[in-house]
Amino acid sequence: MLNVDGVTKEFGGLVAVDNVDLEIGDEEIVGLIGPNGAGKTTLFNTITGILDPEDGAVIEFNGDNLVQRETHEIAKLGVIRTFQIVRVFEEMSVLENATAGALFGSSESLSRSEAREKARDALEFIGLADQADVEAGALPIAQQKQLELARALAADPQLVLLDEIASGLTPGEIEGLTESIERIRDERGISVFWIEHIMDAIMGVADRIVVLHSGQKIAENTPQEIRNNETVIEAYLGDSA
Amino acid sequence: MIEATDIDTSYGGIQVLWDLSFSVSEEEGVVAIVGPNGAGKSTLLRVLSGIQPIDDGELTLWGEDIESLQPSDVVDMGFVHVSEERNLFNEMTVEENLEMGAYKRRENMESNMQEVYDLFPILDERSSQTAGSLSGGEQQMLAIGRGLMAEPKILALDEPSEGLAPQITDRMFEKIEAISEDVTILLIEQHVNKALSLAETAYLLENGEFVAQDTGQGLLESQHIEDAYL
Amino acid sequence: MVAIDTLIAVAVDGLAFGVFLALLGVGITLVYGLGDVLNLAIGAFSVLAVIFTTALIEQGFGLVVAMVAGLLGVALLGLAVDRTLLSLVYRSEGEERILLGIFTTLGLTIFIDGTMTNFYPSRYNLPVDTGVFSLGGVGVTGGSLVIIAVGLVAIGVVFAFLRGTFIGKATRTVFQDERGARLVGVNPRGIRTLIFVLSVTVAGLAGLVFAIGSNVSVASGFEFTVLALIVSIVGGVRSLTGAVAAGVFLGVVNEFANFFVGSYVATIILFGTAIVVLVAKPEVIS
Amino acid sequence: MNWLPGNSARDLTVLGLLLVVAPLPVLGSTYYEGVLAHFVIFAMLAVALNIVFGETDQLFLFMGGLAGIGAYGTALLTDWLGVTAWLTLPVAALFAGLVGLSVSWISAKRKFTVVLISILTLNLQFVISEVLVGAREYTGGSTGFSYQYFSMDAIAETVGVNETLVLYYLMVLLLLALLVGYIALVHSRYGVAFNAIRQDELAAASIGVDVVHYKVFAGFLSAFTFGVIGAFYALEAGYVLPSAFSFQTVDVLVLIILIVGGLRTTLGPVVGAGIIVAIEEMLGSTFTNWRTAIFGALLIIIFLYFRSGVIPAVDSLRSGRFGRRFGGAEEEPEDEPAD
Amino acid sequence: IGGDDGSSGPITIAALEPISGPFSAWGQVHRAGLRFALDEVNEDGGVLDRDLELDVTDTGADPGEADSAFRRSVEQENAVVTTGAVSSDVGIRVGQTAEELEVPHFLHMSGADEVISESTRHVFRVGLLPASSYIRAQASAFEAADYSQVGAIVGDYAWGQSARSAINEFFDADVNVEVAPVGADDFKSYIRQMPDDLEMMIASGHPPGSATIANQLFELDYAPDVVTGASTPPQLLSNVLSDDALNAYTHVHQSDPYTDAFAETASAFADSEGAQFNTHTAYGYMTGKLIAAAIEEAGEADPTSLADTVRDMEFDTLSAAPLQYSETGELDNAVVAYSNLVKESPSYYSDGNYSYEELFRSDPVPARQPGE
Ligand SMILES: Nc1ncnc2c1ncn2[C@@H]1O[C@H](COP(=O)(O)OP(=O)(O)OP(=O)(O)O)[C@@H](O)[C@H]1O
Ligand SMILES: Nc1ncnc2c1ncn2[C@@H]1O[C@H](COP(=O)(O)OP(=O)(O)OP(=O)(O)O)[C@@H](O)[C@H]1O
Ligand SMILES: [Mg+2]
Ligand SMILES: [Mg+2]
Repeated sequence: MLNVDGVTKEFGGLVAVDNVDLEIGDEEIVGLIGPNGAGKTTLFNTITGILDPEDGAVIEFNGDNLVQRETHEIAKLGVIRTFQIVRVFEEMSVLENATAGALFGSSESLSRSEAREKARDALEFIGLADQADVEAGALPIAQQKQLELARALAADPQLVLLDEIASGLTPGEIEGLTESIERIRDERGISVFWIEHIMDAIMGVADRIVVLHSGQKIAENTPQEIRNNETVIEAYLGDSA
Repeated sequence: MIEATDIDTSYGGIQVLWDLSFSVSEEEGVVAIVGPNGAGKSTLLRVLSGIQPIDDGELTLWGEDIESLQPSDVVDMGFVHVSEERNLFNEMTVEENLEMGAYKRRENMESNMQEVYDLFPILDERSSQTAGSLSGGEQQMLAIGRGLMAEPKILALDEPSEGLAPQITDRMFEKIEAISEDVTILLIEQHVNKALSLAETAYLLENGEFVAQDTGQGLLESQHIEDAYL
Repeated sequence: MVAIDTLIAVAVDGLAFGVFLALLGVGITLVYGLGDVLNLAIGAFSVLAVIFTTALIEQGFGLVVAMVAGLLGVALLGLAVDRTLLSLVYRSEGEERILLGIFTTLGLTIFIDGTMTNFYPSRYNLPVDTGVFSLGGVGVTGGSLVIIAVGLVAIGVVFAFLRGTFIGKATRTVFQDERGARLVGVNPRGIRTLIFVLSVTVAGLAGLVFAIGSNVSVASGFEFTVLALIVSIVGGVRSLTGAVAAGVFLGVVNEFANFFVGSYVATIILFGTAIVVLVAKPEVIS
Repeated sequence: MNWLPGNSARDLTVLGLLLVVAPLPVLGSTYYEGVLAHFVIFAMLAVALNIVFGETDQLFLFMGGLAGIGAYGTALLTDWLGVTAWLTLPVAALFAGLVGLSVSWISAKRKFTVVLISILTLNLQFVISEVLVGAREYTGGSTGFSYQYFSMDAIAETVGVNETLVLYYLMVLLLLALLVGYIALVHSRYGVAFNAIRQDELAAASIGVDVVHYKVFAGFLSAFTFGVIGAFYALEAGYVLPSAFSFQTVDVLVLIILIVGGLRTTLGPVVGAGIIVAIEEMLGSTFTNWRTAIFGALLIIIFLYFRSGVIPAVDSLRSGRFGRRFGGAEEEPEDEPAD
Repeated sequence: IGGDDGSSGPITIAALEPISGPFSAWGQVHRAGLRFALDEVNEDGGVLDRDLELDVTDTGADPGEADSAFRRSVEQENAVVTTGAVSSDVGIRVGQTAEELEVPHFLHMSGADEVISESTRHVFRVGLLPASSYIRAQASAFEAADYSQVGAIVGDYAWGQSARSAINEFFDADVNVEVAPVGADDFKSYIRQMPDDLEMMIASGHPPGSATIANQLFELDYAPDVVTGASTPPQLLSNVLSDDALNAYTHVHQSDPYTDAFAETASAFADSEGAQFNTHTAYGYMTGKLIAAAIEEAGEADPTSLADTVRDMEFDTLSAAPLQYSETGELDNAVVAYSNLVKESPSYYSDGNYSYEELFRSDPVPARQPGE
């Protein structure tokens, strides 16, 4: 579904993403890990059109080339992301946040009441339904991150990109979140591309893990293999492997 | 030396801390505060650093009443707070951010900066990049580094591992352990196991009240933690 | 054909006007670039400096004493405004603070204009008799040379303070993250006051140098503010070096345009340059 | 009008009735009829500003200029083409709209902040003013010319009232239409998009909101409206001259009206215009010398203490909530240390 | 429309003064003179046993403001007569309003020719001749000097444009005329277009800028014999002009500060107001007295008969020649005087810092015939 080929992104002299290739198939959860500053968020930004990659990059989604497309067009094609530093619409209620996702995300044009239905459905799915009328800015940060996920789901995506959605959660909460993410794949057939530093969260559910280091892809494999990969241990996991 | 007695605080009329009493002094090693999301942990730190006013109760730092102090005095006295929001100076470079960390302690600025760079080598690489363009984890490192620049006697770290890669997290905890010989570390962490195993003293905060206090190890093995986290 | 002498003389006058613009630009950029207050009353402070100075000269004070005292008066007024109005503005944050700053200073400038017209309805200038100087055979106006000298020294002092001193550097922290500033031990309120007073003093000096070559009335205040805004945009809105460069550049452009194509076109060129710069190089601006 | 949401149908009906009977006490005084028309015109300008600034955070400070384009454009086209002003007005307004559209497009593409847009448009305002003064051959320069277009004497004679009154009722109709349009707009998907963009552009784009499109749309719509109103503004004054379309005469006032009335409220612009026009009237005839100073002082007080606007204040009184701010969210007073 | 209810209450005069804005230096003194004149009249028992009352509005020299203030005063305050225009732009606009409402307006300044047209019946000049007559008087006054290097800077508004046509018409020399915006405060680039051996500079076409023009001429090393001013209040000139400029600058006035009547009024004014009564205060004063006399003469406070009466009156006041009017309201046989300002106090006000030294005065200038 997503095919990334030769993506590079430079900031001045710094090569933040260095000639990365990867692919994400249908109904797949792919983890993206790597040291701080490895270029993970930057890669997300190039995929979603927030940053333009350097020349020669190919980012194809179901046959459409995403390079040079605007962020909102990419969203309409079915690629929706969440942010490392949360970006909910703080002054809207939780339900309105999700409704906005449904109204603008899906390619079909919904009436406002249809959109609201869809939004409720997504909140239900993530477990935020009882907070529907709360102002989004008043939620604790961790819940705001989950609201971003619900908003993304309401937009009817085929692929969601999650950036450190589990950070700040307690171990118990992480468990709930990973369950939801598996259900997103299994029940809704949506693929997930997920950046996370909390190994307990990501290792259990990812079908595959991609590792970035200094902008380059240094490994790609199943979680078990990655855990034992010497290079990855040295560059990233350290003793906690 | 910080002593809080029966303090209350609230945001826009909604009370968050309830009659909290608490004290921490120099050379106490690591003091951990754990608790679920929204319990009021960060709020407690804001109160201690004078950023969040108290509605009621008494709070003294090294014998002086908080009412008579500015946040800048608090830093001068030796209590330094690395906030959860990081509060970096986004348009200043990494190096300038660190320099500003030394606003109240300029004598050893150069060597302190070198120590920070040794702890987080990537900051050295990025030293002339603006803080706002750093990656999430790099920003977290910078926030911690800036706190260290102030030569604290008591250093409050609010979720310092958030966004850090596992290896860096490990390194940071090692550093915490090392400096806790001289500096009291007030530590808030979601990595509960890690935090409690380092802590000499630990508190469990729920809904703005301490529900348990023990040694780190003691709390780790207690039923409370079992209930709250697992 | 225009004589080369005339062109040089025009260039010197342009530079002088440019230094005036640069001072205005520095004044407005200081509070906006370092604070979030776009001080729309900045021009009113320039005019007040001239009026204070003229009033003192009428009382029999010497020119220099009167100028210094005039600036001091403006600084004190700036202090009062900072402690009262701006304290209220600073209670809010972010975008709201920016808007509140705009509106409050707009009200302030209307208030100052409305009040001062009653007492000082005339036009005012400073009696600096400088005549014409010969500069390598070219006659240039002495007033312009005085303006250039005074202005450059003042700008130099401001820069030395901001770049060369720790406190100067620390001013930036407050405006980027106020809470962050407090967490490292900076007292934001003091810094804000310092910068505001500094900015209105610089603006006051701009008024004084302007009044050496021309004259001002209460109504000039708003024009000055607009000029300050233009300079600050062309210079990059938050950059002091930019403001100085832009001021000098626009001053020279304006003087030549004035000379060759007349005032309307010159004014349009002035505003047009600002627009073109805004549209063409936005990355520098924020 | 039952398709209008909530109480707005009732509110508009009440407002309409009030505006219809408003001239009765001053019937026959062309001065006060003029003041009323002036009030309605400024209310409309504030509604237009509410769309572009209130809804999408683009602070247009060349409202005077855009209105001037509408007024002068209509006059010049009418003179050149020799057709009725009713035909040239849409053309002139369209031109104003396109100017607004370009500004919004550039600002959106370049991701300008509020302050940048306001400075950009302020510059444009001065360019327009300068052109109006400088192009004396066409515009009559600073002296201006008398504005005798859209003659309504036919209607006035048939109904048996004076022209000012006819103009007033026409303006009232236009105002009500604008308000209906505004309500419909903010309750459509456009309203949701505006909200999303205002709160977080990047997040909005990432869920599929075409930020540039919506901003440009708002910019065009408002600028077009300013153009239309500009022509009627000139008609009401009976005369055009550049100073009538200057920043100080139009933009300052409209901005104040909107803030005083309440940003992003339907009735705010009308209430704000009422308050400000009334203050001006009172000051104009009582405190001649101190009028400007008092006006300035009032502004400061209003901005600092009533910045949420009258309508939001009344609403929160009704619902028992206090302390709302500009954006309508709960106030979080950043406690300032007393130093 | 408008006017008086015939009661015995005070009679209202609307003063539409530019108390703020580019002409504020004018508005402030005109108003003071006007007010003083009315105080005198009222102390003497008023007119027709009624007091005269002022309804002052600050127009900021804005035509729109002036127009609406005019209407308000007439409709709401029952003003029977109006005065105050200084800027020609304002004069043109209130002139139209005066005709529409049929309530007379007395111009303090507003000398653009277009202010008065053939059909004008309710507008009267007081302090300033129309530009064409004014420049014509100037041309004849300096004819003898036979200057060949003459320059002019005119303001880009109605008065300046009128002045410009008149300069081209009445000056023999080839005058280099530059047009500058009304709000301009720097004229160096215009001055540099002038010949080096400039003998005469006509700054009359740019009232707000005339003093600056004079200063900057000398600053740029020009040394004209004479810089003709516009009708600019002397208190402004004495503040602003440098010493060189003061010597060359001619203050132009239609009030006559050299008469006993002037000195007498000026000392009374000094006693009651503690300020110097000058040539411009006099315009306000003359207007007030003229209006009072006309109401007295008309026997009723009615706008139309007031206008009719003024047209037929000859009124001797502080002006260099008695005020008398043509059918359209142009001054007839007015005399324009030219003085230097000197920095010493006048006999009637010891705290003052300027007085006048007459250079010469024109012959009586016949009324301009509009449309010519
Ligand atoms: N706008 C920018 N200008 C300059 N450098 C940048 C910019 N944005 C990112 N960088 C740099 O690019 C590198 C990659 O950043 P990125 O945010 O992609 O890292 P990341 O892998 O997401 O890290 P983390 O896990 O810490 O979030 C970092 O070193 C960062 O400093
Ligand atoms: N600025 C604020 N305005 C209003 N409410 C706030 C504010 N900051 C925090 N709160 C509320 O106060 C409570 C305590 O928040 P606090 O941030 O102290 O919790 P915490 O224990 O640090 O949680 P976390 O683990 O999520 O960081 C929460 O309910 C939170 O929503
Ligand atoms: Mg990242
Ligand atoms: Mg917290």
